[in-house]
This record gives sequence, structure tokens and C-alpha cells, in this order.
Amino acid sequence: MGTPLLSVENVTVSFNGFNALDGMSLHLMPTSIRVLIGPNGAGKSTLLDTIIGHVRPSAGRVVFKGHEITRMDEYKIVRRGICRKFQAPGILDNLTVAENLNLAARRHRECWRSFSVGLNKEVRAQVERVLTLVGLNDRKHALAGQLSHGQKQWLEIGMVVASDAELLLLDEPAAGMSHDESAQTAALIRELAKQHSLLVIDHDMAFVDQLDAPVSVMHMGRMLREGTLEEIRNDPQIAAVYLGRVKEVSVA
Amino acid sequence: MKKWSALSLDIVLLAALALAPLYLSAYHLSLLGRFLALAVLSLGISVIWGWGGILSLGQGVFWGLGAYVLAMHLKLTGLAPGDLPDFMMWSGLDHLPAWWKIFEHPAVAIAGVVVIPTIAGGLLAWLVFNRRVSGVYFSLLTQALALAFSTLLISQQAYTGGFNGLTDFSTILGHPMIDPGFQRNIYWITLGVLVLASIACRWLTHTAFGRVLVAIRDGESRVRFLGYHPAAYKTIAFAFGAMLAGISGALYVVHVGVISPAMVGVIPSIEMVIAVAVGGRSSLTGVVLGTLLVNFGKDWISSAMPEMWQLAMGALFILVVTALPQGLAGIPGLVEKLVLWSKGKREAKMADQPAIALVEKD
Amino acid sequence: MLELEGICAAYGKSRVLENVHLSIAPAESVTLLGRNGVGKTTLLRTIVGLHPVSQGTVRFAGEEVTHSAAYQRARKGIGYVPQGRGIFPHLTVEENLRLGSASARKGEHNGGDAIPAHIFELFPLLRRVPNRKGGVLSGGEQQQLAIARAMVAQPKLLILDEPTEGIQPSIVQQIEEILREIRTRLKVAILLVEQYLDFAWSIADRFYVMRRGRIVENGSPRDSDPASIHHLLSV
Amino acid sequence: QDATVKVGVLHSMSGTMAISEVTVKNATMLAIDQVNASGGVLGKKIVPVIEDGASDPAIFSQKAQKLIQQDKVVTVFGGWTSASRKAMLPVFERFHSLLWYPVQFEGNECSPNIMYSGAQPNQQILPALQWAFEKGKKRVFLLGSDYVFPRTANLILKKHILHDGGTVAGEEYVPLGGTDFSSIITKIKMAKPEVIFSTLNGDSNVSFFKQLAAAGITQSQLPVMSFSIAEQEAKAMGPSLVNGSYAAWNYFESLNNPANKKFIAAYKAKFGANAVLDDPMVHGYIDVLMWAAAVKKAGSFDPNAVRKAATELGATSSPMGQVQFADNQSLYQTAYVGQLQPDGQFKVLWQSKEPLRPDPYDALAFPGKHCVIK
Amino acid sequence: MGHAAIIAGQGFNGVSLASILLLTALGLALSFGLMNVINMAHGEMLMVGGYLSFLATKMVHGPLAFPFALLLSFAGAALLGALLEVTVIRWLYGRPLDTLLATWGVSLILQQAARSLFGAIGVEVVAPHWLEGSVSIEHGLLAGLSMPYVRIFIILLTVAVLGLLMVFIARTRWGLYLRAVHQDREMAQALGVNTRWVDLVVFSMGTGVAGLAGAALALIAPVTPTVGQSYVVYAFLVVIVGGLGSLFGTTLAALLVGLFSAGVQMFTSISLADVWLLVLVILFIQFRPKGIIYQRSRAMKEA
Ligand SMILES: Nc1ncnc2c1ncn2[C@@H]1O[C@H](COP(=O)(O)OP(=O)(O)OP(=O)(O)O)[C@@H](O)[C@H]1O
Ligand SMILES: Nc1ncnc2c1ncn2[C@@H]1O[C@H](COP(=O)(O)OP(=O)(O)OP(=O)(O)O)[C@@H](O)[C@H]1O
Ligand SMILES: NC(N)=O
Ligand SMILES: [Mg+2]
Ligand SMILES: [Mg+2]
Repeated sequence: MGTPLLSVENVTVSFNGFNALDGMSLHLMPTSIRVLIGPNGAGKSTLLDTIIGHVRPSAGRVVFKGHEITRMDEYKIVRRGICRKFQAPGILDNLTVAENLNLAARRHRECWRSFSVGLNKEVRAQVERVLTLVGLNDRKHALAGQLSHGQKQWLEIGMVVASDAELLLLDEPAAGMSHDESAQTAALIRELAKQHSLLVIDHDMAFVDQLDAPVSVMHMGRMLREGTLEEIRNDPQIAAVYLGRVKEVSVA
Repeated sequence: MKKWSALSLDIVLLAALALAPLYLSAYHLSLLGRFLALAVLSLGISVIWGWGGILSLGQGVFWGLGAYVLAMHLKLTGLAPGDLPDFMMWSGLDHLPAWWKIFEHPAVAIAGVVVIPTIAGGLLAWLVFNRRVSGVYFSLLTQALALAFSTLLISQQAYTGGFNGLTDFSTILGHPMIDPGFQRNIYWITLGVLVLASIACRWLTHTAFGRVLVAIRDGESRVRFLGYHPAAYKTIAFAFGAMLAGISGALYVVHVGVISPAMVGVIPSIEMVIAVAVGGRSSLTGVVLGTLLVNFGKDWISSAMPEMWQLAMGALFILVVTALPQGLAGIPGLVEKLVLWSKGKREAKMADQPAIALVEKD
Repeated sequence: MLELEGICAAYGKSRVLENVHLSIAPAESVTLLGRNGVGKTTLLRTIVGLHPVSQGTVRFAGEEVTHSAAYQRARKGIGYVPQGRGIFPHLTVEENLRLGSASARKGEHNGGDAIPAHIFELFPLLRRVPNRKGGVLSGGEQQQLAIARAMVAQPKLLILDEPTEGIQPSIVQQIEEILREIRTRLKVAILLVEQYLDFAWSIADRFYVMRRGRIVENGSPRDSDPASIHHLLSV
Repeated sequence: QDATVKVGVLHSMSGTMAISEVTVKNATMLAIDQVNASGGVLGKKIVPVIEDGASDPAIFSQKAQKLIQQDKVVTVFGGWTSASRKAMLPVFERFHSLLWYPVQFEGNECSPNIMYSGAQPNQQILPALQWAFEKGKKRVFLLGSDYVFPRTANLILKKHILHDGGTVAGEEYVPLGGTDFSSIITKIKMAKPEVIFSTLNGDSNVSFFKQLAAAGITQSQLPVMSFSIAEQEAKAMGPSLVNGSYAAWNYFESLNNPANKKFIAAYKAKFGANAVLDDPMVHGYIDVLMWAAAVKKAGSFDPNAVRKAATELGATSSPMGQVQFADNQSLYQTAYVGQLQPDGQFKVLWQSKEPLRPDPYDALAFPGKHCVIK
Repeated sequence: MGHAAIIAGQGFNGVSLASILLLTALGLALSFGLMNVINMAHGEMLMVGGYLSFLATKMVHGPLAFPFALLLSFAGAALLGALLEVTVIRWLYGRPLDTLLATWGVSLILQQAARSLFGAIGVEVVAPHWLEGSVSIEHGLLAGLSMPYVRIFIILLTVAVLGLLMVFIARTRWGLYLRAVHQDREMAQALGVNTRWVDLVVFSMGTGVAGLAGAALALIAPVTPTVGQSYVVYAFLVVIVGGLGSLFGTTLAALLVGLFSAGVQMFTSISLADVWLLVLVILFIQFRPKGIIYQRSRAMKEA
């Protein structure tokens, strides 16, 4: 075992006395996938919020690439190599699809480096590549706000891909996608894992299955169990709080 | 195609302005000159509002800073050695404050015109944007700032000339301002500054900076989560706008020969924004035209029917905002839409136009 | 209950719905299927009254409602769970629920203000956090709240746009049961858009498949070949 | 040969100053009519070109330039605030034209291109002080709107109060249009003055008097001497509010002289029987008459010739009494102190023995300064 | 006057100023805080209320004159607000900065209209007899303190209006609808709320309250065409400092501003007190960018 890319250590986040995260820990190795599941309100999205600096933990710390990032500004954390897809699509509605991707793909985000007129060739190529990858090529110049819900999901996945950050945080990437599309997304994620680390949240067990990665289960702001999906499925406690009566997943 | 027509509009406009001394009377030329000076300010507003989505209702402050700095210089150069400006004398001061004295040197004054508003604007913006004070809050805060600024100027009569402001200048850089030739020269200089400013704006908005600015306008947090620091971008944009405002104020003083608190307060600040809205906040050519149109309109209506001016101006804002949110710059689009609409009415009947679910590729 | 005839709709210049015919009988459960971006949400919005139709008619409970405002349709008994949930972020859970009965005419169910107890039985989670602001709920919590809120109004037709999105599996199962229950017991008609086929199939009496703004297939799950449906939904 | 001559009339017809300036404009127009009716000047009919200064100094300067450059007027009547006059001054100097300025002001200015017919400080505020001291009221509270005239007037007053053995009980300013006087009234109560000298402008007066009354302070306990409340303002405020308070001017509508009777009759005939007249209006009126007389005397419209001729006209009777332009281009005129009556008119309590020589630079406050016009 | 009396007197003045600011700001708290409409013509609604109260006291005499004036100024300003909502505001929901510009135009027109109708010099509303005079303390620690009845009346009126509004917003069904409409117009509609009607009622209630404020203000200051301008900037500051959408915050902010001004005015001039006030506000915003009381949200758009 090498050093983890990301370590979340005993993080507690509380809102008016309610602990959304309650001593949560998680370690993530480079170039790996970790799936995070757990009941609604377990604190999964809050964990991502904490990693990216959107909420400040009251205890614990977050370490990324050996540096503590717990109390840094969001944009500084992101610049260190983290990119996140939000649960409700977080795209820029009044920019075109291509512009959204451009913004994500740019390498130099400091203000003082933004005064050049032309678009970097690499960036442009990257955007084109991603457009094809997420199937939005012919909607390139449409305003992002005019996409359907599923298309927005794809666009945001595209932004994460375009960012090429070392750590990619995906909050329910398969939500609102059809079976085929989830499968496509899963394949894409597995491909990305060759060079990146991914933390993926989803409730779709068929999709999780396709990711073929270790699963962490959160419950009430804490880590409940880690293991393979198979192990998780067979855990009666998880069935009780999360999965419900276990059903055969139909693999189409 | 669209680009070309826009460019040719710019060229026609520039030619018309450049040739103005040939066909305009001395008085109208002097009006045009002062309105062009204001257009420099409008360009700045356009960048921060049209691109950055930041509506400042306090541009009068930065405009006023530039104007006052230059006016202080002009006041000092018109003085006999050892003399005090008249208002200092009658307000009970017996020597020139040091912070006045430094503007005696033209280089310091000119630097001050550019630098002081920029720093003031930048500082304010940095304080406020870093704390994520957004749109409407910022607008109202800057409005209060404009009020405070003019109140402060009025109350510090001994140092600022108070309500009267500063006026009665004789020479600038050794040139008597009374010279007829001076008027023409200052017109050229103003036009030159305007052209430079508009090139600078065009450049700024076409860089990555401009695109990030637009993105911030659309979704500041999202942009932050992509690793950009919105406050930095907004601060630079705002400082740039403040700089243009300061330059504009200084030019205006040279044209008009007076600066007073009444010209920098809440109402003038809003009027500055209105001119930009009328032109079309995110069209650089539009805002220049808008500024000229509003100001010439004001001059004309207030001569023809003084009581009507406020009514006309009021009606204009309402009309522009509700019917023409893109201002003058939106007129071509509106015409196009109307044409399409009348055509579309016919076409709609031939219901075989394809739906646009384009993702699907069969 | 609901009849759509020749519905066309557009965003600006681009047509999104083409001549859509669709009908739902009282207490019938209908599923609308289709890939991303084919116009499902748009169709639902035209029914609810949030998007204008350029041609065609919408009839609900025997009355034409093509041009009536959304709130009027809601008062006639159309309940709506939108895609993206539509939770009021600064209202508490309880207030969000109370708004569900905004469509109730005065005097109908218990003065309009009280929230029927069975709602909390169906969504126990909501009982725990009645004073939490809607905006801070987790995605799944919001989804549950949205469904609960639509049910508070006791609609005659319940329209759900991907209601299982972001909901944990055990609750998806519960929602499935709830929907079946309100259809059979409360005789509420259901129009469901769903990507999760298993779920859709288990509830639907009939289905429609959309493609590029048109209905290309309809039938009942029992006498349709799953493979051909699946083919229609794939790339 | 053209049988007309153009003059400019430049006042605020919009904005905050409109209310005051419109009446001055009316009086000016009346005078122009009268001159025209009596055959014009040098055989030419006067054609007024009216412009709106919009209560904005920059606009005043712009419109002044327009009148001179574009309309080629031979002279301009107008301005009210010192700010507007200051803004116009360079324009008149640059184009060698002549402005007739009708309002009391703070002095400290003397331009060959302006005829100052309004009171200089020694013709309004200082006589009022003299009167107060004569009445034994030597503890003075200075209250003004925050602009140049009040601040400078108070500077001069302070010197004289101290010089003459009085006390300055306090000095306060309210932003123009300000309406909250609660703190100031507290300060007044703490300072215990014997008289308040008020250079408050316009609407602030209403608030001030109302709040003073509500605080239980009456005119008999603590009189207020105002320098900006004339008949117009008193009428609008409702005379009952300011009843019993004092004012100092160079003209009151109640002055009993034949010229005034004629003037009032003519004005009411033209602008309605309800019209009231006051000091700045009369100045706006006589400015035109003096200009016409000066043109006749000079035999020319040339501003240089006219201004010289104006100072050589000699004493003239006017609605305000005998007036005459001094060599510093300001007006000899009589100072009056009046008390406001329930009918909205002022009862004259005191007047200077003779028309006072105008002195732009108060010798006590600005020693060594003189106005010399060549 | 002893020190205690002066401090108490300025405290009273501060509260009185606060109550006027609050009365002005309450309408804004509705239109701006809850509907996100920046109504620059709010000040003119004040003015309209003032003039209506002036007319009312001319039309009716006797003890009922002033209550009638209050009623008329509320109703008149509310009606005008309704007209404004239908003709202008309605088209601009969701574009707050545009509402600012359009309503600025409205304010210019209303000012000019007032100037044409009533003249530019202010008109005066004579306070009813029962509001003349003041509570004066002659003896003891607070000797010399006097509190004018009009100011006491305005404070009480403000408290009453504040109370009614708080109940309306927090407790009634309409208050719920109003908040819902502001947060998600479409969804509110889809739930059966007649959003147009809600908008109309709430907006005109806001302007109606401004009308009341105008009538109250007329008791201590003249009604002029520009009377609104001098208050509206401060009223907006109060709403900002208080935090959008919280009447409680607005109240605290008004008290803060009122007491601060009354205090600082004693040591410096009114002009400088205004300048210091703004400095204070900018500093305050550093610590509480969203005002004294604000609502958190996880939604990114609002973060
Ligand atoms: N700002 C906040 N204030 C109060 N409570 C909050 C806040 N943010 C989150 N919560 C609460 O914290 C809990 C965890 O929320 P979180 O969004 O992390 O859940 P989740 O695991 O992502 O759930 P889901 O699967 O439904 O998306 C929820 O109960 C939520 O209501
Ligand atoms: N506001 C809008 N302006 C313009 N086009 C739009 C707008 N909203 C949606 N569209 C387009 O209309 C089409 C139909 O969108 P709709 O949201 O109805 O799809 P959908 O079937 O619900 O998709 P999904 O499964 O992704 O939710 C899409 O191609 C989309 O891009
Ligand atoms: N000259 C004056 N009154 O400003
Ligand atoms: Mg979540
Ligand atoms: Mg959809």
C-alpha cells in the first residue's frame, strides 16, 4: 500500500447541532475507484462538500496529496487537482455546452494568466474529444440551460472528464440515465480510473455493480461498512437501512 | 457576416466622429466632446455590468475621483504663487494641505487620475467581493457609497470647495483653455482616448478573462468549484471600470470646466447606468451610441420642454428595460425576430419541420 | 381522465413535441418512456400547464384545459412531482407539505391545512425533520418530500417525472408500493416518466414510448415484448 | 437690419431649485415684456431665449455656452445657487459676455463678466446681526444647510459675533433637503442660545420649524432669524408654522412705495392674483430694467460697454427703494429685517438708514481683500 | 439638561429615527426581501402617501381627519402599487437589476407628476391636535427630556405595522404562498397557487405600507416631490444590513442605524454621521455578508 491520494480523517460536520458527518473517515488510493452508498441523508454529499471546501468541518481533517486542505478556499482546493460533479446538475445555464467544457478544461485558472486572447490548442482538442465522448457534439452551441435533465448530467460528467483532475468526485452520475447510458457511464468511469482516482456516489445497484470496485456504506454520518458489493448485499443491517428486500438485479 | 456588419458599423461611427469638427458648430462639437468623455465611463460600466453582471450604482464616485484630481491640478496651476484657492480662503484655511500640493505636478495629477480611482475601486471590490457580497447587495451598497461620497465632498468645503465644487480653470499643461484651437484639440484627445478605451475593452472581453467573467456572472459558485477565484476576476474588472470612470471624469472636467458634488452623487450615477442600458449593456458600440443618444436627447428635450425631461427619461427607462432589454444593440435582433415571426406564422402550418431531439443518432 | 390530442410544443424556434396523442383512464397507471432529451419532461409540463402548446388540445376530467393556467389545473386535481424536485429551499419541510394543499378548494379535506397522517407513515423520514429547511435536505430527502407534497393535495391524476432519481433502493421499493396503493385504493391515475424500467414495469398498466418528440409505440407491459421496447430505448 | 435682440434667461426649471428659480424667471419675463412694451432697447425688441439649468452646475455651464455661442445672446439673466454661478463664470469670461445674477450670496467673488444684484453679506446677514445685538440677543446659534452660502456666511458671522462681544452658541449643518432635526434640537437645547440664525434652505425649514414646535420651543422663547425664507417659502410652508419668526432681506412684498405697488400689480396681472413676490424675484426684475437702461446709456449691446454704463447709471428708484450699481458691479441696496405675520407677509421692523454699499470681501473675515474691476 | 436626560433624549431620537426607517423599509422588505424586486419607486410611494394624507386633511376635518388620512394613504399607495405591478413589475420577475432600472424610471415620472400637481415646494400636513406637544419631564434625573407625541405615535404605528406584517408572513396561508412564489414561481403554480394574484397583493401591500410611512413622515417633515429619495437609500441599507427576507433582521438593522446615527450626530455633523454610517455598513458586511439574519441554502446558485 502506498500513500493515499485523499484521506478524510474523523471529520465531523454539524448544522445547528445536527451532525451530518460524525467522525467520518475514508482513504482513497491513486488511480482507483471507490463507490459510496448509503441512505438518503447519510451524509454522502456533505462528505464531498467537505472535501471540496464548501462546508467547514468542526473536527477532523482532509488531506490531499500529503497536504492538509481542510480550511482552504474552495478554488485553491480545486486547483490542487479535484473536480466534482454535483448531485443537482451544476452547469452554467447561460453558457453554451462548449463554453462550459472550455471552462473546465482550462489548465491555468489564475486571474493574471487569463489575459490571452486565443484558446489553447490542447484545450480545444480536449473539448472536442469530450463532446464526442458524452454525445453532445451536435448540441455544442446550445445553451446549457436548454438541455434536458439527462443531457445536463452528461454535460457535467463531461466537465469532470475535461478537467483531467487527479481526483474526480461524482455525485450520482447515473441518476436520470437509462440502463444503456448507465452502462456507458460505468465504462467511462472504469476507463478514467486508469489515470485518475474517483469517488462515486450512486443509489443504482446495477450501476454500482458495473463499476466493479470496493464499496463504502455510510450511515448517519459515519462509515458503516466497507467491502465488495457482494458482501454489502449480504449484510442484513445494510439491507435493513438501505437496500430493502434484496431483489435480483436484472441485467439487461 | 454578423461580425462584418458590426465592424462596419464601428467604422462608420468612428468616421462620423472623426469628421465631426468639419460639420458641427463649435457648440455642438463641445457637447459631442463632453459626451464622448462620458462614453469612456460607459465602456467601463459595460464591461463590469454587461460581462461581469456587476451593476454599480456608484460609478459617480470613481468618475468624481478622476475629475476632482484633475480639477485640483487645474486649480493649482491657475494660482499665483503663494495663493490659496478662493474657497479655502473663505472657509478659513490659511495654507495649502499637502495632499493638494502633490497634484501641482502634471505628471502626478495625470497618474492620480488613472491610479486613484483604480485603487479605490479595486480596494472596495476586493473587500466586498471576497466576502461574496453579490449582485443586488453590491448595487445598493455602491449607491450608498455615491451618497456618502457626495455628502463628504459637500461637508468638507475647506478642502473640496463644498457644494460649489471646483471651477474656474485657466490653463492646462500651459495651454490656455480659452483658445478656440484648444477646444478642437481636446476633442481629438477625447476621441483618441475613447478609441483606446474601446480597444482595451474589446481585448479584455475577448480574452479568457472575459469568458470567465461571463461565467461568473452566470454562476459564481460553480466557477469557484472549477478552480477559479471569482473575487479576483471581479475585482480586476471592477478596478478597470473604475479606471475608465476616472479617466472619463478627468476628460469631462477639461471639457466642462467644473466639477461639483451634484455631478457625482446618486442620481448622476444612475443616469450613467441608464445610458449604458439604453445602448445595450453588453455591446461596446451600443453603449457609446446609447451615451450619445441619452445625453443629446437630454440636451434637446431640456431645451425644448424642460418639464418633460424627467417624464421622457422615465418613460425611456421603462421602455428600454421592459421592451428592449438589450438596448439599442437589441434592435437588429428584434427586427429579425419580427420578420421570423411573421414568416413563422405561415410556416407553422406546414407542420413537417423536424423536432430537435438531436442527441439521438439513428 | 386525461386526453392529449395532437399536442405540439416548441422552445423558441425549435419544435420539441410533434403531434402527441396520449390518454389516461381514471385510476389507470401509465408510464412514459424515452431516451434523454426526447421531450418527456416537456410533455409533462404542457399537461401541468407550465409550458404552452402551439397546437392540439389537453382535456382533463372532461373539460378542456389547453389554455388554463397551471394553478387552475392543479385545483382541478393534477398533482405534479417535477424532475429536479421543485422543493422550496427556504420553507421548512412542514411548510412545503402544507403548500401541497394550496390546490385544495376551501372546505375540502380537513380545512386544507392539516397534513394527512398517512403521509408521515409513508415517509417517516419527513416526520423527523419537520422544521428543517427544504433547501438543506439531501437529494433523496427532497425527492421524498416532493412526492409527499404532491400527495397531500389528493390529486386525481398524479404526474411524476423520474421520481426514483436519487432515492435509496429500499425507499424506491416503498414508493412503488405507495403508488400501487394510491392507484388501487385511492383511485388516483398516474402518469410516470421513469428510466428505471423495473420500477416502471411493475406499476404500469400501459406505456408509451417517445422518440424525438413523437409517440412511437404504446401498449401494455403484459403483451409487449421487452426486447423490442428495450430496442426503442437504446441508441 | 434685424429689429430684435436676443437675451438669455437661464434658470432651473427642473430639479430641486426649480421652485425658486421659476418665479425669478417669471419676474425677469415680466420686465422684458415691459421693456418691449415701451419700445424695446435701441429700437430693437428683446427676444428672450429660455434655457433650463436643471439644478445642475454642469448644465448651467453648458447652457450658458449654448446661449452665447449658439444663440448669440447679448447678455444672460439667471442663476440662483452659487454653485451654478461659479460654474457659469468661466464661460462668461471666456466668451466675454455678461451675466446678471439676482440672488443673495456669500461674496468673495468679483468678476467683470457678472453683475451681482443680490445682497452681499454686508447687506443682509450683518445688518441682521446688528439688529439682533441691538435687541440684546448676543448668544447666537448658527444653523444652515450644508452648502457654500451658509458655511461662508457663518464664517463671517462668527468673526463679527466675537468681535462685537457676542457668543457663538453652536454651529450645525444639515444636508440639503435634510428632514431630521432631532439631534440638532437636542444640541440647541444644550447650548441655550438667545437667537438662531438660520441659513437653512427650502424644505428643511418646514421640518425644522415643525420639530422645533413639537419640542415645545416657541418663537418668543427662542426667535429664529432666517436668511432663506421669503414670502414664497412662507406661503408654501403655511404661515402659521413660521409665524412670528424673523427674516432679513433687501425687499419685502409689504414695502410701501409706488414702484413696488406698480410692480406687484403688474406681476399679479400677468401671473395671477394669488402670486406672491419676494426678494430674488425683484432682483430678477430690476436686472432687466438696469440692463436696458445701461444699454441705452452705452448706445450699444457690447457687454463691456454695458457693464461700464451700468455702474454709471446713478441712483434709481425701484420696488426695493433706491438702488445703484457700485463700481464693483454689485448693488447699493437697503437692508430690512421683518417679522412674519399670520397673513404670510413680513412686517418691517428695522431698515438700514440708507442703501448700503456692497462689499464682496468682509474686512473682518477677509482682511486685505478688495474687489477691483477694471 | 443633565447627561442622563441627553442620553435618554438621544436614545429616544435614535428609536424614533429607527421607526421611520423601519416603516419605510418594511415595504421594501416585502418587495425586495421576498420578491426580489428592487423598487426604486418605493420612495415615491412614500411621497404619494404623504400627498394623499395632505389631501385627506384638506377634505375631512375634525378628529377623524388623521385616521382617514392614514387609511387613504395606505389604500392609495397600494392601488398605485398594484398598477405598477401589473404594468411594469410583472414582466421583470427574476431580473432584479432590471426592476431597479425600470422603477427608477417610474420614480422620475411620479416625481415630475407630483411637481406638476403640487408644485416643487413641500406641502405641510398639520398634525391633529391630539398629537401636538410632547411628554416633558421637568424634574429629577431626566429633567429637560421631552418626547414629542408625534414621534411616539410614529413609533407605535411602526410597531403595529411590524407586528401585523410578521403575523401575516409567518402565520397565514397567504404568507406561506408569498414565500413559496418567491422561491419557485413555477412550482408554486403547479401546486395551485395563483401566483399573479399573490404577486399583486404582496407588492401592493408593500407600497401601501410605504404610503402609511409617507403619512407618518408628513407629521414631522414636509411632503415634497423628492421626499422619497432622501429615505429610500437608507431604507435599502437597512434591508441589506438586516438580511433579506427577515423582518426581525430588518428591525434590528433599523434600530442599529437609528441609534448609531443619533449617537454619532451628537459628536459630529449630520453629514459626517451619514458618511460614518456607510463606513460602518461596509465594515459590517465584511463580517456578515448576508446581513444580520439570513437563510442558508445548499443550492449553489445562492451560495
Ligand atoms: N446546511 C445544512 N443545514 C442543516 N442540515 C443539513 C445541511 N446540509 C445537509 N444537511 C442535512 O445533512 C444530512 C446529510 O445530507 P447529504 O446531502 O450529505 O446526504 P446524502 O447522503 O448525500 O443523501 P442523498 O443520497 O439523499 O443525496 C441530511 O439529513 C441533510 O438534511
Ligand atoms: N428551456 C429550453 N430551451 C430550449 N430547449 C430546451 C429547453 N428545455 C429543453 N429543451 C430541449 O427540448 C428537448 C426535450 O427536453 P425534455 O427536457 O423534455 O427531455 P426529456 O425527455 O425530459 O429528457 P430527460 O430524460 O433527459 O429528462 C431537449 O432536446 C432539450 O434540449
Ligand atoms: N447664493 C446662494 N444663495 O447660494
Ligand atoms: Mg446526496
Ligand atoms: Mg426530463
